[in-house]
Amino acid sequence: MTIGINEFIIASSLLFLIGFMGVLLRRNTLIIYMSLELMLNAVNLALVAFSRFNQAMDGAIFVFFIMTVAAAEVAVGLAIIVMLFRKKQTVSVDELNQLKG
Amino acid sequence: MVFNPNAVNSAMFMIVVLVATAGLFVLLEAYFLAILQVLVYAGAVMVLFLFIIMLLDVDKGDDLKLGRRKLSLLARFFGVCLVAFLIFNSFSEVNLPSPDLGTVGDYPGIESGIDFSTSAKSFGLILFTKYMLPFQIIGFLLLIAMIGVIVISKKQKTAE
Amino acid sequence: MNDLLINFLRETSQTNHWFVLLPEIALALLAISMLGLDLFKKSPNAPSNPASRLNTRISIIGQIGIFIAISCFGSAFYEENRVLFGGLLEQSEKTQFMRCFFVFASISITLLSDRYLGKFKLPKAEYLHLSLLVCAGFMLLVQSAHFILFFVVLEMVTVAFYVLVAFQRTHLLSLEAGLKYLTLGALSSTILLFGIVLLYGIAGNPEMAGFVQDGFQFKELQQFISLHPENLIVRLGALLVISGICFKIGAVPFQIWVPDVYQGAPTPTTAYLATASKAAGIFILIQLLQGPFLALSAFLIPFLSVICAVTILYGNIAATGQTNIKRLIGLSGISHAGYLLLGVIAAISVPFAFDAVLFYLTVYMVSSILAFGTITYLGQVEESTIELRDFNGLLHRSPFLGSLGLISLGSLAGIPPLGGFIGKLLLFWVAYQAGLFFLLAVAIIGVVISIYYYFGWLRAIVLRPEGEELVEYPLDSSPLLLSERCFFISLLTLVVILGLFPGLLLNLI
Amino acid sequence: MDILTILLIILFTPLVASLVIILIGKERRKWAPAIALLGSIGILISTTGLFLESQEFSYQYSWEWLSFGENTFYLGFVFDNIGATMLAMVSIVSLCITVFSMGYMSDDPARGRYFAGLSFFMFSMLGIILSSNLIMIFLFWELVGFSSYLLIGHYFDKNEARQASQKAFIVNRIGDFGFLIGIILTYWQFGTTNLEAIAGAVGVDASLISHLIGGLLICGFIGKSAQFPLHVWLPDAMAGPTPVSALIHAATMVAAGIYLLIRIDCLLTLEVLTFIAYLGTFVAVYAGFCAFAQKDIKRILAYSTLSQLGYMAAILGLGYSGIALFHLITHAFFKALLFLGAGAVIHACHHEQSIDKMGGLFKKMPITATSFIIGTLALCGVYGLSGFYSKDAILIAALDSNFQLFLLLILGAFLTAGYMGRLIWTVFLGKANSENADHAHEVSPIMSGPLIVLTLFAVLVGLNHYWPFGLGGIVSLDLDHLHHLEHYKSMHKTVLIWGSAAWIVGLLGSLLFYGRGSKADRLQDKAPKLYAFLESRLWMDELYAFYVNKIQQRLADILSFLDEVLLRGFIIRGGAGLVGVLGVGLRILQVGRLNAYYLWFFVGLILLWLYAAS
Amino acid sequence: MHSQLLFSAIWLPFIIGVLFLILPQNKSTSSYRLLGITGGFWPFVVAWFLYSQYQSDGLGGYCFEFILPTGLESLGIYLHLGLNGISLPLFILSATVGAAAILYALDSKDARLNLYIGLLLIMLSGLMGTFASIDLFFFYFFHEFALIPTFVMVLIWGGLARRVIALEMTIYLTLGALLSLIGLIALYQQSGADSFTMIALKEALANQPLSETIQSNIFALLFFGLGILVSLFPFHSWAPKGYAAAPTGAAMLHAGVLKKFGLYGLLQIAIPLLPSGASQWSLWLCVLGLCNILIIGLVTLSQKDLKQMIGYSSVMHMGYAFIGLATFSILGAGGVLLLLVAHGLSVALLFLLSTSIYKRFASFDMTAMGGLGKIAPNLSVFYVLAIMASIGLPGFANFWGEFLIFTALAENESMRWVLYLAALGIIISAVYGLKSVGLIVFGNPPKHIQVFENQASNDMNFSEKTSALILILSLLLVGVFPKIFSDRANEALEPLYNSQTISSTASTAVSIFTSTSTEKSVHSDLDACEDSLALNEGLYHE
Repeated sequence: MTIGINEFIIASSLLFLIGFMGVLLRRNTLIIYMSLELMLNAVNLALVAFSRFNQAMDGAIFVFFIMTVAAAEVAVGLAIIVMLFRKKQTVSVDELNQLKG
Repeated sequence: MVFNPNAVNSAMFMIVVLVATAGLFVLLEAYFLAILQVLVYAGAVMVLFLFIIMLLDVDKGDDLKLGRRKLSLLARFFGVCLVAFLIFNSFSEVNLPSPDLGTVGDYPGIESGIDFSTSAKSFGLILFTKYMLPFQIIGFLLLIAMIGVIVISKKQKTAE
Repeated sequence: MNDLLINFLRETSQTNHWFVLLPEIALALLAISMLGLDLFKKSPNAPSNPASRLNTRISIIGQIGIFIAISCFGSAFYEENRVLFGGLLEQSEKTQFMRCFFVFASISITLLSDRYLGKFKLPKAEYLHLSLLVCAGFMLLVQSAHFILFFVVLEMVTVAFYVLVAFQRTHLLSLEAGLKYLTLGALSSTILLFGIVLLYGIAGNPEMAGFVQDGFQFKELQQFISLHPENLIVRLGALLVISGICFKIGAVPFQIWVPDVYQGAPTPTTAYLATASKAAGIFILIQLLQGPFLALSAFLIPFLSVICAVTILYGNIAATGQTNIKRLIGLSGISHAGYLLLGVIAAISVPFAFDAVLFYLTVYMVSSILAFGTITYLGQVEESTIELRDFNGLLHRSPFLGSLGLISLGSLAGIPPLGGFIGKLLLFWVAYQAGLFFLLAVAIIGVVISIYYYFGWLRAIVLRPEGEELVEYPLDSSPLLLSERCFFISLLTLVVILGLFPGLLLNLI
Repeated sequence: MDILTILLIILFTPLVASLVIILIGKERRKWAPAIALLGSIGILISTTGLFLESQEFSYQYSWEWLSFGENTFYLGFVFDNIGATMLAMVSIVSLCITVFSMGYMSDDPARGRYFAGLSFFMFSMLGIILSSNLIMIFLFWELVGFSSYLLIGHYFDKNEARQASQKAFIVNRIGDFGFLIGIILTYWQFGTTNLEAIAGAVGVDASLISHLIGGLLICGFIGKSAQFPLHVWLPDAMAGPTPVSALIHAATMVAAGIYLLIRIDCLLTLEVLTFIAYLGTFVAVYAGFCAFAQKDIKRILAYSTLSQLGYMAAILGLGYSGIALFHLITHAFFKALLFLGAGAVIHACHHEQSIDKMGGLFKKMPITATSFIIGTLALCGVYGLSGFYSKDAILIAALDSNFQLFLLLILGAFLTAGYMGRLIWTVFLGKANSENADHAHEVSPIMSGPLIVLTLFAVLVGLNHYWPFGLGGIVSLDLDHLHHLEHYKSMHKTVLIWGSAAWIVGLLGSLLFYGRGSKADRLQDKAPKLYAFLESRLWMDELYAFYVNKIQQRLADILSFLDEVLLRGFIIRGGAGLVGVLGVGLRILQVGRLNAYYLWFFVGLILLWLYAAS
Repeated sequence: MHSQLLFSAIWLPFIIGVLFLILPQNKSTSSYRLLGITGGFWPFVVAWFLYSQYQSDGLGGYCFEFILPTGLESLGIYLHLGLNGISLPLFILSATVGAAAILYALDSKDARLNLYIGLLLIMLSGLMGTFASIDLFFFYFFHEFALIPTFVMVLIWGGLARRVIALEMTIYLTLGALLSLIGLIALYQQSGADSFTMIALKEALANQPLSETIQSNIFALLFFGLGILVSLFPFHSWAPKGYAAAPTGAAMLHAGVLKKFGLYGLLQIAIPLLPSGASQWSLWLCVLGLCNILIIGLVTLSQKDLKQMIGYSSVMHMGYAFIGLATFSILGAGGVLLLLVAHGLSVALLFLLSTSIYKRFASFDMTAMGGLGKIAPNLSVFYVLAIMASIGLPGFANFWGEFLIFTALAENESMRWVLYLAALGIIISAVYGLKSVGLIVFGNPPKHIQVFENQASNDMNFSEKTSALILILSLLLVGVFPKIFSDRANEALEPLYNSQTISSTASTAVSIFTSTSTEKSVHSDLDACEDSLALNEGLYHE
């Protein structure tokens, strides 16, 4: 069997889904955050595959940007999580329900 | 990674996934991106994650709480399965036309503009020509992230 | 070969007319100068002096300069029908208008933030820096015609917003709001991204008929999609992109963050989110629907209609029982997003609907800023927990603030002769023209329900507290500055004038 | 002066008087009686002037009052024989009553209001008389109702006045309901409401009239003339000042009903006329019985009025509108006389109205008593007095056309004499039965004067051939018709015998039965059940009370409740509540936990996917 | 010049009203008074002056046209003012009621009087604008403009339950306004006139009538939208409560004038422009109108609260107007117009008096009243007259309105059942009207009410009297000489209601004069009769 674009995309989608499940199921903000990164990664995979199969550079360039963006997001996100931890001594989302109703 | 109750283990698995993805990049002949992936993601970002996990000492918590929320978990699991099924279904139905892999040029061909290439050089060329503007913006994005991190995690000052 | 390369570079860079981006660049420079100013402070570590308004002043003056520059000499920064930055940017009269819009919003936010930051002793320079960059980002966002630029700018804005939302970092609610916005925002970005990638992948696929070289470029995408409106991947991609934008404007089912984040975020940030962010989202949505997704409209209209109807109903119904003011504004904002979606859908078939939406956005922006101004100046120590009852008898305690509140809420509720009325009128009108009768009915129900909470709020402002409610809340100790008064009075006048002479604005759009 | 001007003067003199009284202010209210008197005199003078001016009594004038599209409504005057007769009667009677009122109301603090009302009443009444078309009649018809409402409610602090005035107005409105619809249908049927034009049209094609229109139009008559079943207001209306009763019950308001019938005679089909005849006869008898069980002097007279109106209706139903008018005129005078006499008695007895508490007044107030007795005799139809002529004619006509009706009407005549005899014997003979009656003395000349004048009229007005200015043309016409009937002579004899027997038997019988100046009612003692039955008046009032309080009010309350609960409470509040509950439900969705929020996204995405895939 | 005057009747009260809001509160000097009177009476003066100058030869039957662009020209919207025979009476009505309300308010010694008067004046200016607008957009706009002060006044000065009631009122009125707005937009859109002026719409629709379905749909929107504003039967519940809660001036102006917006809209716009749509809804018009008359009439009967009773009675009387409109005849329309004017005046008068009565008894509960005749004779007289006017006593304007409507109903054989039911209303209204008079005026004053010996101090003061007189005299004027409005209205209604479509759809059965051939002979004879009569008319017989 040849590995075509479809296989890559399915792999990417599954990765995306696993990431989503992580976001959905986990209570630890850090792991949720990691799951988000995983989803971005899945997108990257898809992009690279498309770029390769479509013979177009733009996808690969986009990956470059996405990585940077992800890094920046992680930085800000972690900063917020750390501050929250300082305040509440927990990183569980269960405890983060002051804003509701 | 998703089901491991230990945060550190999760992070470790995450690194494995990222490196594996980098491997896939290599398979797709995107060597530059693969290296970036390993360096930036697996290296810097995940180290940051691990660092924070260690710092906050939150690796112990079994936050899945499978026992208590079995039912809702089950429901969600089925939901995920449903989506997975949908994905397979739709993609297998559509069957993206799978083109043959074309050749990969070494560097930008001068005659035909920017040809497809995965070399670092072509990245540089395109980034500094066509994608100059986003590139600059990315710079500002990083600046923002930096300022943000500083603002948020600066030590609390005592009010006068 | 070097020469050839240089030639090539020159050619590809030929379209990089940086001059048209001068306003954005100026804003960015202004933002950096904000940071620079801090360097000259005697003790950079000392908490910024609340009385010091140097940053604010410079920022405002700079922005006003830019505003004047765009609005009066806009043609200098405006090259229509030209390929800019290799197809990354596209300008139109509408985007010019939106640039003014964003600068205007930013000026207002700056003013609001000055008081807020002073009150909570938060660093001004950084806040202003971020908000200026956000403004520049928005301006670029509406002009972008390429998904890469679009995404990067969007992320820049979003990341800045993460920081702005969590800006009051000593405060738990702000942080929590920040985290919520962060994770949900990142999730939505990912979804959006996935949609973009799918579109890119299918559009560039050499096996597809009429495949395009650059699947990110709006125009090329449009060509491709018009050939394949039935393709599942195309549809999926478009849906995912739209849902990512729906998150930004707070449409159901991606509205869930709105009340929480609005409540927890610092008030100026909330105002920014409610006005500029929503405006940008709506604008992008229209551009996408009129551009790349035009061929999909038969497929998207039912979807958007359902979203629109549910959004209107959700926002209004959820707001009825709400007593927390900022949440209330958030929920009512959801319903406004719903009304705007009405215009967005109409815009697919009725050209004038675009103008109507922009008019509505402008009026909504001005009225919202007035409302947020009222909240900021209300003088509660804890703004996240301002309740409806805190407004009791505001008109008697402070006629100025009271009338601010009255006019702004009246406009939001769509009471003539205020601008909001004309806005709604135009929206309904275009919706009728587009034949969206069902949505029109839903919108009417929504407006009627909205009377409940707007009326409750107005009532609180007008009525003198009685009996047990006779708790006088102290007003902000520091009185309103003259400049602030002038600013708000001019906004008030604007709201009224837009109601009486809506043509003034409509001619500009 | 031309006729129109005089007619306008006649019509507006009382209105002006009324307005002047209202406008002169509280301080000068003592001038009110004088102004009203001036008004009345003015009417009389101008009426006389009018009669001198125009001998032929045929005059029409119309104004276009209002016009939409092709529909134009006219208001206008008609001055013909019938109107002239009525005008003469009204102007005389009202002058007498006004004069009498000056005495009667001399100690009433609110006489300004009283006289203004009186003048206004005259204005309305004159308006009816002079109207040439149904719309204008209806206008003034309602105004008559309104002014009677004001006058009946004169003693507004008394509960019975409140009830009575309300009842009078509302019952009249019920009649007007039919009347109004009748007028409107008439308009569409004939394209005009001008009576003359209608009469012309009917003359051309008799098929234009219908039972429906006729039946609806006579509703107005039934209400205003207090015919069964809308008669309930009349006895209650005695709550007003006595001169008002005289004005309303004798001369004007109730007469307006008969007058209307005379006017619209041409519109009534045979069946409707027969119905009127039977109705009138029934009322004549019914009211006669009722009068036996009344103790209030004014209420007895009121029932007597009812009864006499029944006579008029009966004869009209039999087709003799002229005789109805004749009886109307004679009745107006002697009934006014009786009411004013009763008023004098009441005034003398310090507003004591129960006949049981009077007695022996003949000696104390001879003028009043004499005139009252003459009036009674006229009412009973004693030969030579005015009542005789008209009643005689009625009975002859009845005998000629319908024997059953004749018998009943004769019965009515017996009854009339009976209860009137009871009244006279109890009030004037014997000894005073109460302190008030004991202290009674003759009334002042200003009150006895009108009595005397009216007595004269009561005696003489029956001689219709001698009416001045050629009045009563239609009366003579009908009487002549009667005289030329086949068996006129024999019928006349029969009627004469029966009529005389009626009043003699009635008066003597009642004298024997009740005795002189008795303290208690004999009938009540001897046959309490019968008395109670008569007093119940066929339970009509109870029926009305039951309807008003139990049915109408209950229905209103129930509807009000439903309105409040179902519409406001259930739908409106329910809707609001539903929204509120939904709002709370949506707030619950906003749990604040991030995982739940992710779930939103998740569900949203699944839905999207499903939509895209479908 | 005249059109400038017309415009000034709108802006002058507005400016003075704003002045009242801006000027220092809690002061009441004679200059304030003068200012208020100027603002209140200027429209009154202008209205009557324009009445005297009215000549219906303007474009499209409109006089005193005034056009001012406001920046919405691209949408075909201009501030286009003008009066025709239909709007003129209502224009005068609002000026009259406004003058009375403001005069009454000026002397009311209310707390925050300046605010109150300011709001009233603003409301007045909106009212004047509503009826002077030819442009449908501004017609609607001014209506909303006048509504806002109503809400505010209910909120501030409303009775005990003001919160709920003001809310309910607001919601209902907003709903109605929105529905009718959509209807107007639809009308504009479908007509293709590219202009919001009634004149252009009329022309466009005359040239190119809409299809029946569209007409029916648009009419339904307008009917229910405007119906809610006029308190059509199932949507009436805001009105009585709202009026009960509203302060006098607001209740007078709203119940008296502003509410007429809806009927005016149906009369001037909806029915003439959408004749076949209207005829499809005519049964509903009749049935709901009858519900208003009969059901609400009976509900009125069981009211204890004076103001609520007046409120319900006003709801009831609106039923006449609806069934009058359902006749689609010029006669019915004229009747409705007269009824609108009459009802506006009488209900305003009643609200005014009810407040005066309240001042005497400190309660609106009628069962706790009594003996007003002793306490304040003048007030009693006014009250009795006002009630009589509202129950349609001839001599007052209401009579003509009801009479014409009834007459119009009977024109059509198939509509007569409506007449029979509707006319029951005159009994019902008499019952509740007299009941209230009986409870209030008759009897003796309750013990706790302090009655001064000197009646003058109990009775109405000057401004109370004057404002009541203005209203009652106007009622009498129209009642005695309905021609002052009817002729002009007739001219304006003729082209609207005499068009072929209306007459063909509305009258299936025509009166005997024109239909059946068998009665031809009668017809001619009758004509002869009438001719001879006409000869008689106007001739003096010496």
